[in-house]
Amino acid sequence: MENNIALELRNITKRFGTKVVANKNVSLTLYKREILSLLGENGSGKTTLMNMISGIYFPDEGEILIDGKPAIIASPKDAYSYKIGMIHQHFKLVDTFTAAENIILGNNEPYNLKIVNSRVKDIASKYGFDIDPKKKIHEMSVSEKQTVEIIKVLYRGADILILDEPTAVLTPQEIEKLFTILRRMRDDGKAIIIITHKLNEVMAISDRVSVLRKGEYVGTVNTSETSEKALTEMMVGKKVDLQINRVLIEKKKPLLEIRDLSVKSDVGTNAINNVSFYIRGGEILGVAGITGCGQKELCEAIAGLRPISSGAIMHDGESIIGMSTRDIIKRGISMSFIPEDRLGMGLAPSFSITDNMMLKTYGEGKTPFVDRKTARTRAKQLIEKLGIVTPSTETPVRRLSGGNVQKILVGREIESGPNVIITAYPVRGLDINSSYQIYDILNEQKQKGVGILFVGEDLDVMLALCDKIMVLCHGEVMGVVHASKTTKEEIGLMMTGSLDKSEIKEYGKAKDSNLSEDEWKKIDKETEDM
Amino acid sequence: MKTANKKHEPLFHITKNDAIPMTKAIGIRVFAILIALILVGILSMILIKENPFLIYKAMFDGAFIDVWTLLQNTALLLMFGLAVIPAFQMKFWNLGANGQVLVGCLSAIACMKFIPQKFPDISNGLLILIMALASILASCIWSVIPAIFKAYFNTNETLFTLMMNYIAITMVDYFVFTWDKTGSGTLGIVNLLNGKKGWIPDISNRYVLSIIVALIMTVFMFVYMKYTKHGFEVSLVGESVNTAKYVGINVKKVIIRTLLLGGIICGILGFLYAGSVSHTINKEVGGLGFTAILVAWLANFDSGVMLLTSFFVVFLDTGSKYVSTQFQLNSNDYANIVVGIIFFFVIGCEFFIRYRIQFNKRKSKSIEEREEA
Amino acid sequence: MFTSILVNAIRMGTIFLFGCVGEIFTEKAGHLNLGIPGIMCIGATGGAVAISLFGATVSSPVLVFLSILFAMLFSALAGMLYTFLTVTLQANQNVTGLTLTTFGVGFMKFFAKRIYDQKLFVSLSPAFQNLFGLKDSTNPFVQIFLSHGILVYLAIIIAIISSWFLKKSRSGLYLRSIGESPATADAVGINVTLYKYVFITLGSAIAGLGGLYYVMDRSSGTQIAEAAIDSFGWMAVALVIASMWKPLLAALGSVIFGGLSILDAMLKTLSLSQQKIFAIFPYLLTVIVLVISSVMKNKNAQPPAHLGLPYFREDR
Amino acid sequence: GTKKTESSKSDLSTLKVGLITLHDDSSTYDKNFIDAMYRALENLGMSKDQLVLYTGVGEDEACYNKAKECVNQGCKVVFADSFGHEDYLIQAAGEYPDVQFCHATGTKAHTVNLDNFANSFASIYEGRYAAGIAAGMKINEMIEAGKITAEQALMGYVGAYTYAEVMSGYTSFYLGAKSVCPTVKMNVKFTGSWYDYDKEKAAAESLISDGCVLISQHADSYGAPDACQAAKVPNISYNGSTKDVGPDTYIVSSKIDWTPYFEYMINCVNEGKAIEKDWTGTVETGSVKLLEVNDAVAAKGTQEAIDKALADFKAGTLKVFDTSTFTYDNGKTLESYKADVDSDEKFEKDTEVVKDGVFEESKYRSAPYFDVEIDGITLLDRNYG
Ligand SMILES: Nc1ncnc2c1ncn2[C@@H]1O[C@H](COP(=O)(O)OP(=O)(O)OP(=O)(O)O)[C@@H](O)[C@H]1O
Ligand SMILES: Nc1ncnc2c1ncn2[C@@H]1O[C@H](COP(=O)(O)OP(=O)(O)OP(=O)(O)O)[C@@H](O)[C@H]1O
Ligand SMILES: [Mg+2]
Ligand SMILES: [Mg+2]
Repeated sequence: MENNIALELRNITKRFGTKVVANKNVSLTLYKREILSLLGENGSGKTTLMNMISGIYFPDEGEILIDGKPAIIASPKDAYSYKIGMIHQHFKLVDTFTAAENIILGNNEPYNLKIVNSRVKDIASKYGFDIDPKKKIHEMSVSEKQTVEIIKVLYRGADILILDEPTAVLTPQEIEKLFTILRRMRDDGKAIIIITHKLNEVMAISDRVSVLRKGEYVGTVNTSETSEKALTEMMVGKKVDLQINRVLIEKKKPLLEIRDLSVKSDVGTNAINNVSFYIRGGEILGVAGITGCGQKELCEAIAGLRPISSGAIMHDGESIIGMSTRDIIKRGISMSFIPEDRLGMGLAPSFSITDNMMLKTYGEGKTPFVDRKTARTRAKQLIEKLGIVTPSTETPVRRLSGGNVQKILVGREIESGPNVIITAYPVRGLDINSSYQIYDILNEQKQKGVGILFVGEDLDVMLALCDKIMVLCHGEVMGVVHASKTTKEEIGLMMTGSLDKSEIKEYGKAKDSNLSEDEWKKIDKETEDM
Repeated sequence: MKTANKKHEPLFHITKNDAIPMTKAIGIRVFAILIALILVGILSMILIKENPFLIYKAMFDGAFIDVWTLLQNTALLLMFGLAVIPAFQMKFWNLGANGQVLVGCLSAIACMKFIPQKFPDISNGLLILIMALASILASCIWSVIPAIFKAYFNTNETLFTLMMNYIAITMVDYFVFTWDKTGSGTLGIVNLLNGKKGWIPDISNRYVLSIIVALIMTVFMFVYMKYTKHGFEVSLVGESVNTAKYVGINVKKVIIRTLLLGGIICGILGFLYAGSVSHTINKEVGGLGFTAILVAWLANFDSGVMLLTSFFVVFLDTGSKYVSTQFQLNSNDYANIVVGIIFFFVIGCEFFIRYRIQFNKRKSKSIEEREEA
Repeated sequence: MFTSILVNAIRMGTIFLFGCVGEIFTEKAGHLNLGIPGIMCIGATGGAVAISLFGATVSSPVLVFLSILFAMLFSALAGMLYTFLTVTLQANQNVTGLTLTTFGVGFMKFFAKRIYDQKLFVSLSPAFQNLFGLKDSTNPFVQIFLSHGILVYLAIIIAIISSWFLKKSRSGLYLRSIGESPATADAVGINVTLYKYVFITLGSAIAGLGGLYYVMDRSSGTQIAEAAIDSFGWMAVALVIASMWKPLLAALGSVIFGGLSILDAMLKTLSLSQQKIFAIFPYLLTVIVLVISSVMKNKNAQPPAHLGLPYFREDR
Repeated sequence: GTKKTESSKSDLSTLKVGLITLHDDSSTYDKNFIDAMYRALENLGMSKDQLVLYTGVGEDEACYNKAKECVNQGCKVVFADSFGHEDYLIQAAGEYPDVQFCHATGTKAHTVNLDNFANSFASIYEGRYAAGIAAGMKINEMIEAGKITAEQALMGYVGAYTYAEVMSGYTSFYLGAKSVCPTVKMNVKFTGSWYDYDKEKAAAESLISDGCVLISQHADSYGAPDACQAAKVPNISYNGSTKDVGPDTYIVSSKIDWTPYFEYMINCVNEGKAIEKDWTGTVETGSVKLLEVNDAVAAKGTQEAIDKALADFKAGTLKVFDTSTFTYDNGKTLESYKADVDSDEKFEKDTEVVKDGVFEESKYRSAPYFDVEIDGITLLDRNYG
């Protein structure tokens, strides 16, 4: 049995500064030919632990054994020499290089791209990847980049593979493909650790599950002998209720009405094409679609961050086109977009929680000075309300774990008292408990009469949470369906463009629009002239 | 695995320190300066063959021979630092303060020299006002050009502002050369024999004005950066451009506005050089831009702390120049070496404030034991 | 006349070329080394030390070799100091670089003055100036291509090798990856710190040769303590931008920069004030290249993405 | 150095002297002053500690501040060496009437009316003339040897600025050469800076490539001598021997020795005597010197010819700017010339300086004011363009 163990961690402790203990006495075993899922709430120290295996951090205490022998991993180079490869939450790729150049980086084999290309093709066909080695990274989609990351590790012949939240940025189809590949790799004899917050994925892919809680090791179970509920309890340490209760409230007038909107993407193609829809107060309108179908551009256009090429955006009966982001915020439209790179938009990483609280409100008040006192109080309230794990209100958010960072962002947006919330992937990277907290908050807002646009990834969640779901495909609306009257399968078909409901029924114009038919016509004309 | 046995545990590893007590941080810096001073002492002893304490004493005496000049030079350096602080906070590496001050001074001098020739009856007050405006305008142009390109095209500002310095220097060379009809390549004191037109009246003596202006600016900048909405925006843009855009900040505007602020300070400084400090211009006027960067960085972009760092640097420079003449080294190079060495230590010691070295003792033992077993 | 201008431009340009290629290496490693002007001064001092130590005793080829060695050694040490401060001690690059320049200028003037023996230096300079012994030929081709000293050819050879290295070699690829994304390079097991040490030091050593070249070749051993080597250093930094981080373009650019810096003194038709305006051109040219490449978003003319930023593995 | 009276040695032992220089001793220009000062102190039996020396003082308020610091340290006399220091020294002189301020190459002492401010210079044009004779003789030798024809007798001159000091210098040099070689012509090229090795070298190379067979310069670097050595063209230097740089081309150099003035200045202050407002050193005072003649290059008899010229200057029988020896404007003789001696703002020509057929250089003030463009000299570029 002994030589069946690929990796063993013994009593690993890691501190950051004097206050944060990210891992405390963690012991873990990984067998060959298995997929181990690492589960834990946000900030429970999963990434930190993995980073010690891959040589990014060095443990303060404890030891790592590989093949039963003590190993010293002081740098990623050491990790590679032990045949450990890690795919990080944030991709580590050189943007200006091609895939092939990235793959041979650090490989210390002769610099011959021809050989690389053919070996990459071999690996790709063995595991079923799809990749062009000559393509530059900055021209690639997220999943392509991830493919490069995985091939990079395989190319070096890694025996131990660590993936930190690889699915967070992938579409369901892509996730399925990834899992197939991972299974093949396991069957090939490799040991794999995967971190994911989605319990269904844990159940689907892993052989065993290890759980961390607040930096400490809780235990390991065989996947086949556990359930999502049991895992959740293990993770959180108490019983939790995983139910989304869709509250139904009386319909209100449309708050946000969008008509014939077209928006260009960064590269100049049409990201959103002639889209019309509306959001009522007190409803959650879900937006489903595969990555790159235009959700990002749509959100940015509404928030005033991206110029539109044509169309109308009416808020409470007034056009907000051409308004500055600031004026749009003032009208009560809040946007929180959780990008793939979480800290990229919405927060200032080195700012304290307090300062991040006032990012959108610092301009309030007549004096030229900022009001930090109020912001501090608000920060305290938020920390308490959402159970954010942090040493103090003055801690830079950069120091917090991904999940906690996100709670601050979403929390701040909601706390600002908006009447329209545009939120994209608000639970991306959040643990199950936190995710449900967020859903609860959204429902709460909905009850207050706030209109919510919810761009999501998990169809099960959307079906439970949203009132209606608008499906986008290649920048066009495939239709708007009532969540209670549709199925996952139907939405899936619409997402890929196989089913187009918009042709069956006219959509996008509210019966009780804030604007009269004539006014719409006028707008239509104006936008045509644009 | 074979490699495993060959590897040794690293002796130590380095982690970030979140915050160490103020006193300890100051202690580390003082310690670094002391070591540097000892090194300087040893070096000087070899070169000058004198008791190092005599050298330190000479350094001290030399710096305080004329307190007013010492203070004025501190004030000038301080203002240079204030001019670059907001840009630096925004992570805009403005290496161009030299050039910005130079063009400001150049245009103020131009007004000072030529307006009274055209309009002999102009009142001094009006002339001074025009000079101030001209100087600020020129400096602003000089700082805003790289800012605009940075804002709209993300042009590398470090290199751009560096080049703008040299363009300014060559321009000064050109104008001094064409204005000076004696043909000797220097301008002399402008309007010395012409009723001192355009000279800002002294406050009690010729040094006080610039010192007062520097103090006012310091207070202003301290408050501006720490407590105002503008200051908040500057920091936010420096922190993350995307976030700034997302919260509705017009990033382009902030970049340009902040550099304009720097330009205004440089303009005032250039105006002070022209109207009060030098009354002339040459290529070297206000050549403190690079030193100011060091001073600002040492102060961690805090204008209050910069009062200290700029005084320290001026003190060192004046003192060591005095040492070199006192002991017949006959050159300024000694001062450059001294300042260089002390800076190296101060720069280096920041590491021990920001990071912590963690020794890995215990574990290595356990591994040895294991291998023996 | 044209030949004479071109010859002068090449000779003047060589000092920029050394500094520029040295700085390219540093910048490819992600470090903006504003200490290059100082390092060139320190290199000049190193060369001068070798000459005053061995000038009277060894034969000229050996001396040339020794002074090249010393110049590289001195400037490499200065480069290592910079690397130690900016890489190991994580100090700010701009601040460290500027300090190194202050220090280097002082160091050169102070020590060079003390070891300088004009007669000796001048009498040894021919060993540096005339590799093929064809200096006095009147044939323009020979004048332009074959009349220079060994360091001129060395500069060009270094530029060619560097270009190949950066574009075609494995280590060159690794080096570039560090300048683009050190975290990536680190994660794939490239020893980022080692690479930075090696290439910043190497770059500094190359730049230091510029100082030696100026002292022993361009100025025939007449200039050292009073030489404006630091201002050539700034031109070299400018040339890095103007040549878009490409050593071969730098070789071409160095001739242009060299030409611009002496053309005014050689042309007869310009008035003195027009000559003064001439001095602006190299800087203006650099700004224009900088602006155009950023406005056009020319992917091939951008600074390395991580230029000037610190890298600490545990940062996040 | 010439040993002066030893009488006042004891009195001098407490006197403090200030010296302010533009660069430090790595610049040949400033080194000339610093060395002369040390020599003067030695000659007067004073110690080095009695000197307060500030090097690297720019031509701006730094000069005033340093002058003030000299005073603070007890200096009774302060000397500054650069033209651009003058205004600031005058400011200081106004504020400290008890301290004497002296300045080299300045023009304002006779107009500002301050008892404690004085200018000084030397009749270096005489030295240049003598050096010019050496140049002319070398060219004659070339003509005789058939290397060039009399019509090809073209000299080149690298000047800093079109400034009276430079113009006076190259004209006297030219007149010296012409006095032995009547067909000689000269081209002058300016660099627009007092010190720029590369520009001076390039300028000299360009002159050589235009056919100049001998080069001289008034700029402070080794650029021109070095270019001459490389091209094997004879060279006449200024302010110091360049024999080490151009062993095969250096002929002779003229220079100003400031030691006599420093001794004079210190003695005056010590004895409480007034210092001459405009002191002009001469061959007589030992201020104008010609340095070693390089026999390997110079024409035969050069040393003798120089010695004779210097003796004639001493005796007053030889005048450099004798208007019968040159013409201007294609053949006109200079009968009357008004020079701008008081250097007013508008550069008005105020003083008649031609008397009895001689342009009286350095008579109305120590700094040169000869700025006539005479026939035979071509200025390739000039200030005003
Ligand atoms: N470089 C760092 N400096 C300081 N604190 C850190 C650092 N990295 C992690 N931490 C802290 O260590 C703890 C564990 O963080 P870690 O990123 O390992 O959590 P995680 O389990 O991966 O969480 P998530 O699911 O949100 O990604 C957190 O409290 C975090 O704030
Ligand atoms: N938010 C929306 N955005 C765009 N189209 C919508 C939206 N809601 C409903 N539709 C479309 O409007 C048409 C009318 O829909 P339906 O009557 O089924 O829903 P509803 O609940 O009555 O709509 P409403 O919320 O306007 O009352 C359908 O074609 C539907 O697809
Ligand atoms: Mg994590
Ligand atoms: Mg996570």
